[in-house]
Amino acid sequence: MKLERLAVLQWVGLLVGALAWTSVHLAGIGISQAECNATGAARWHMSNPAWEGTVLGVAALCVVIAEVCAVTVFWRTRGFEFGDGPPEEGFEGERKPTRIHFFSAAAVASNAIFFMIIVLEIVGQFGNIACRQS
Amino acid sequence: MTPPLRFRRWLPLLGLGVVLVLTGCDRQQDTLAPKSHASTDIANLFWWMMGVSWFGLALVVALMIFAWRKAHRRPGHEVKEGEQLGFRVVIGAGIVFPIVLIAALFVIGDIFVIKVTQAPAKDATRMTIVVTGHQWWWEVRYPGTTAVTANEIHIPVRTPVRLEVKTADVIHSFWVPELNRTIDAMPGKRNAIELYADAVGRYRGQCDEFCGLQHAHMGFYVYADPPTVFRRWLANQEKPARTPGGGLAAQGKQAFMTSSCASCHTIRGTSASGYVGPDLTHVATRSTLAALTIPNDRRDLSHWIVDSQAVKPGNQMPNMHLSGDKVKALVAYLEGLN
Amino acid sequence: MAIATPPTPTAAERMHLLETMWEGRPGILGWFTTTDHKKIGLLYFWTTLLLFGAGGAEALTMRTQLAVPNAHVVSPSTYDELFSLHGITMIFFFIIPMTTGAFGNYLLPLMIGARDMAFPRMNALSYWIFLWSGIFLYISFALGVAPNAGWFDYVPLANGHYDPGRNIDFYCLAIIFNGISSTLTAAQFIVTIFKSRAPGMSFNRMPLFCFAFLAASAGLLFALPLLTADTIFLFLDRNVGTHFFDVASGGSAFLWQHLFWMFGHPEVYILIVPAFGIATEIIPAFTQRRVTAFPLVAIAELLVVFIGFGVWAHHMYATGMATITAVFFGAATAMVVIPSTIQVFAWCMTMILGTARFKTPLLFIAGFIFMFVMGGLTGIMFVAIPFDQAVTDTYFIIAHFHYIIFGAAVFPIFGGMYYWFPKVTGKLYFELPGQISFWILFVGTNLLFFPMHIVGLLGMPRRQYTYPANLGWESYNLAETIGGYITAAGILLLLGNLFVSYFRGEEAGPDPWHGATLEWTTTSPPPPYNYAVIPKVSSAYANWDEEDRAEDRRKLATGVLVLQEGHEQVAVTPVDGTLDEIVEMPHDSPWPALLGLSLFLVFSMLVIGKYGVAGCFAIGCVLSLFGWHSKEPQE
Amino acid sequence: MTDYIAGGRRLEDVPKTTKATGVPAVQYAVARRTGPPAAWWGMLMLISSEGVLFAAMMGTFFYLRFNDPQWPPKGDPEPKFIIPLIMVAVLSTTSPMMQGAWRAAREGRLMMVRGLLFLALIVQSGYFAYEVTDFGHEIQKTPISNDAYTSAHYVLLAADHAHVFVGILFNLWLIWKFSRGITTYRANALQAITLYWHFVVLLTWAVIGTILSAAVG
Repeated sequence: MKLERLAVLQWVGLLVGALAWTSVHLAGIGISQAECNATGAARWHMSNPAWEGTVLGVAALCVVIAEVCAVTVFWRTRGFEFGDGPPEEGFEGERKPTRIHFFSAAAVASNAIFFMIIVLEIVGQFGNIACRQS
Repeated sequence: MTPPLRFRRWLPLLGLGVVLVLTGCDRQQDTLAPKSHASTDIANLFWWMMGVSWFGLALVVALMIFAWRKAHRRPGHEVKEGEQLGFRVVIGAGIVFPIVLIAALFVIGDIFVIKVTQAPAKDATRMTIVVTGHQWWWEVRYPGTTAVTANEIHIPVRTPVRLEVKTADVIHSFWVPELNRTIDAMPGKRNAIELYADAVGRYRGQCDEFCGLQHAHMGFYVYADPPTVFRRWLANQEKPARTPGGGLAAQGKQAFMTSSCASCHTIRGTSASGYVGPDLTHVATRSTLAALTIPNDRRDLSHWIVDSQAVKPGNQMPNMHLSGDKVKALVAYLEGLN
Repeated sequence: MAIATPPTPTAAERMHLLETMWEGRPGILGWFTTTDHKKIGLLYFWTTLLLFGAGGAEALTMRTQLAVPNAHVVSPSTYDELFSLHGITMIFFFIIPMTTGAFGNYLLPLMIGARDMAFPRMNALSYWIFLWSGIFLYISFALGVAPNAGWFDYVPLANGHYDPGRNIDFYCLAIIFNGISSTLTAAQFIVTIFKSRAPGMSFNRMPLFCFAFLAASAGLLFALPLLTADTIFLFLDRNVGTHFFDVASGGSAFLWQHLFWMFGHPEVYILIVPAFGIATEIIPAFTQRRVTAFPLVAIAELLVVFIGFGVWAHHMYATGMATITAVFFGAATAMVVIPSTIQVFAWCMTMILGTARFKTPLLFIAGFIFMFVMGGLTGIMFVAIPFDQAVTDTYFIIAHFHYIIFGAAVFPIFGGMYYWFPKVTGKLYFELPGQISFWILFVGTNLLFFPMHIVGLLGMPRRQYTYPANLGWESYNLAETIGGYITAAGILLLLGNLFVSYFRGEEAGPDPWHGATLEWTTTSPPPPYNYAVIPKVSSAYANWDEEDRAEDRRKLATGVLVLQEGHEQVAVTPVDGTLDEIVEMPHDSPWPALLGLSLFLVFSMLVIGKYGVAGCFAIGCVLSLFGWHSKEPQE
Repeated sequence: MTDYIAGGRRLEDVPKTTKATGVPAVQYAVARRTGPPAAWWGMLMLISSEGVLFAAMMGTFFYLRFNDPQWPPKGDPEPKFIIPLIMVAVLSTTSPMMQGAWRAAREGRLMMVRGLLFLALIVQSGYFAYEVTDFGHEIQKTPISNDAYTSAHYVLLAADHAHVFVGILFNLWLIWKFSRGITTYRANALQAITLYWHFVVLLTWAVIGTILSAAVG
């Protein structure tokens, strides 16, 4: 795969998962607030589980995609230093994909965490009684 | 969750001070001396979490001690040596292991235990009590009856009670550690928890959210009575105040109704119907005054009437400059209100 | 790079040119007009140290009051002011300015091989604003109207009806005022890290210290506006008659708490992440080994702040929100732990794989790891919402976050003071007193904070000015107070040691620890221009790359990248650190100090309600901004 | 001894940007640099911080709406539709003007820069003048202290207008600077302030959208 494409995939892996979690976190909180709030419920009549299930599912999917990108890039750039290593051969002049390798490794870890958060959010959503005061 | 008795025996050894928590003498607000199923679950949850936590701490300390010993055994190393081992440990012990443990904790705590501690369903209990936080005392009402009291809540033992909490001014927080978790009294909202006591007795509670100058003096008692005793108590609380036969107490009533007392306090069955201070209809049945600040006896009561600001600085009751015999009369009257 | 002995006469010539180009105005006045990040860092250091003293004195007074039941050391109202000021001071006026302001300012440009921050004059401005905001806050204390509703200032307690004095107005304005300074610093750091790194220092070759400060700055940049909005609302509610938090008119008391904790929780991570950065510098230096699992540690430092933005409502579990709302925060709270576990094990493994020399700085880091794990484990307990609801607002919470904020944030600051003392002063500190000061502090803090767990579980609520004798709290509180005084003694010994070392310590030389990063390649203290040659960087541990350092010396001889023709610095591309342009840096300027002063006047007029006068001073601010920008760097 | 710098760039290819004064030098320097200058990044940081501030205020608007059965509450007028939208549309035209000014500066067409900046300043000042007077009228009819709705409404508007005002000050300063020739320093400032104006226009759309949302649903 070309270096440019790897670079793009690396950013996808690093950013998309984070973005997906951020959006679903805020959206999910907003939905539960809207539904479990007298006024909100009266205005929107939306079924909390349906909405929460959808947004959380979509977000989980995005995180998985990001993770796949990250793993691919990590695998394609294996054998390179992360950059904390000693100066590389021919470092002057042409550049080696150490940065891509570094960020893809980071992305593999971070997406795993984001995925776990979303899983727990799904469990918490459907393991509890909707709109019961905690 | 099952109460792990083994833990109670050997976990304290890991935490020096924690021993004292268990062998307590006069601990009236001990979260870990549960007297209801809700607080029992919370306490057990804590014991398990603490046990695992000590192991985590021990592991990290062991690693550091090992590093220190190793450096002494064979100093010097090749800079990138053991990088793979480092990565493996970080991924295993730093990512996989904690994720599993904490996910399990999340499921236990926020799926199962929370079912017990969250608000009871509207129709789950036969009885409801409404508690209103004031700066700095608690107003207690029994919906469906005329009973109103302050700072001393009576409930029937081994009977789930729905307790609804609201506030008349700032945010307060209702908390009886031995019976259940904390619940805030939020403006414009009515929160609820279940109040349940395994055993007959007196349980101490306190305002848990900073609510101003006298946040420190906003305690209350929950009395779990046998059902018959409770019913008798409630029936008595419903009655209007008894009118004194005469003598000093009658003068006291006179003084109460004519002075500014009546504009702040309610005494059912009289013209006094203020809402600033506690309802005094049956004040003599309470064991304490000023939200557990002082005992309810003649000396403290008269001291309170004469100079409440010295007892509880900043409280809402002004010092009204009454003559000595007027105070005597008031005390005699109030002591008769049982 | 042995600056002390220039390789050739021409090199000496060049260094002399740089000297004349970069050294600011001498004397006292020089401190008011300086734009040198090192001088500004020192200004920050001394100011925050002073405020640390104030916050500590407040804490000791409270501990004295609580030593025995029903004590009358201070009045209830004074006590409320004390715990409010203690929180505000330690968070906004000690830890943030000490880490970002002092450590960040002094070290960050050195570590990335820059000659100064990206916006030197703005850097000076953030210091002056910070100084004046501190004065502003303590004026309120002198006038007896210090904030008295806690640093969290929950409404309605903080609104005009229940708190009619000027106290909370001082709170709002001091927070906003101080927030301007922190926001400028944060933007400053991010841009400096993006643009001013030495050529070749691509992101994956950047020291972990810089990742930490990048994370903290990003956190500040995005968290502070939430608090600013919140305090603006509160100020308007109190002074203009709006109803943001007034339930009767459609406002909400939850709104304050949500906005406050949306800021407040990232804040906690903003406080400790720089400490992580300091730890990731000290550990390599004293184990002579690169931090293991480099990319994981780097991303962990960023992730902890990022996920930290999603956990705010776990401070509000007792307010009775819907369970299905609470679990969102429970889930995030559960997983925000993982970045920290990654780092803890990376630190420990680095110590094991390297050769750990437990000198004072590393001792403090070991203590930090212990305290951090301690506080972290109690933090994990709050994943279980029912348990959190049971101990919230008790001393258990105080124990938890003091283990984090004192143990995990302040211990590394102390360790860093020892570690960089030779670099800043050129002298070595005394080792034995240093180690003694650590052990005193370690014992003291644990004696101070561990019993708080127990009294918390015994049902002692926070923020009460006294407590009754019959609840079994006395012995623990007494122990805590004793621990408090021991801690104070330890801090005094630490400062005394450094003070004496400054005069009596032996010469340190440029690199006493064989440290990992660039700052150890230049003299101690560094020259005004930091580096005679813009250093070459091909790894995150530049000082250990002998070839590169040798090449720097050759460059100095041949004059490549010395940039002695002007007041110049390089600028690179943000991600890969390719040399992009050579920019002129601005010279000393009196305007930042003046602007800070006029802002102070604006805020002091606002707090007494003289909005017209405040407007006039605001015009003054605009004028000083015009004056500021009338002189361009190249002129 | 190599004169290559990391990334394979020769040292003599690297422009000394902020040293450059006068049209040809600035043109050369700016053309030679690959990324935006620090000034642009700094502005990006500050506006993203401001963005969060406004997100908080709009979030407040909707959060309060959750708690209010009727929105806007009784006694408060529905927000006006047509004129605000027209005004925002007008303000939006200054965004391309600023962009054009920055392009002209890059190409060294100094008169063009001054002209566009001046034009933009006129439009912006017009917008600001109208909005401020309108704000004054509204707040006299329905005071800010009516209820939570009016509070959120007016604070949001005021904050937006304040940002327009700051932008106007920026442009005044730019015009003053560019009237005395061009330097890279000024070009950088122009680039950053152009970004600021794009942000303000977006912001104004978002604010008006939030305020008009009270009229629907």
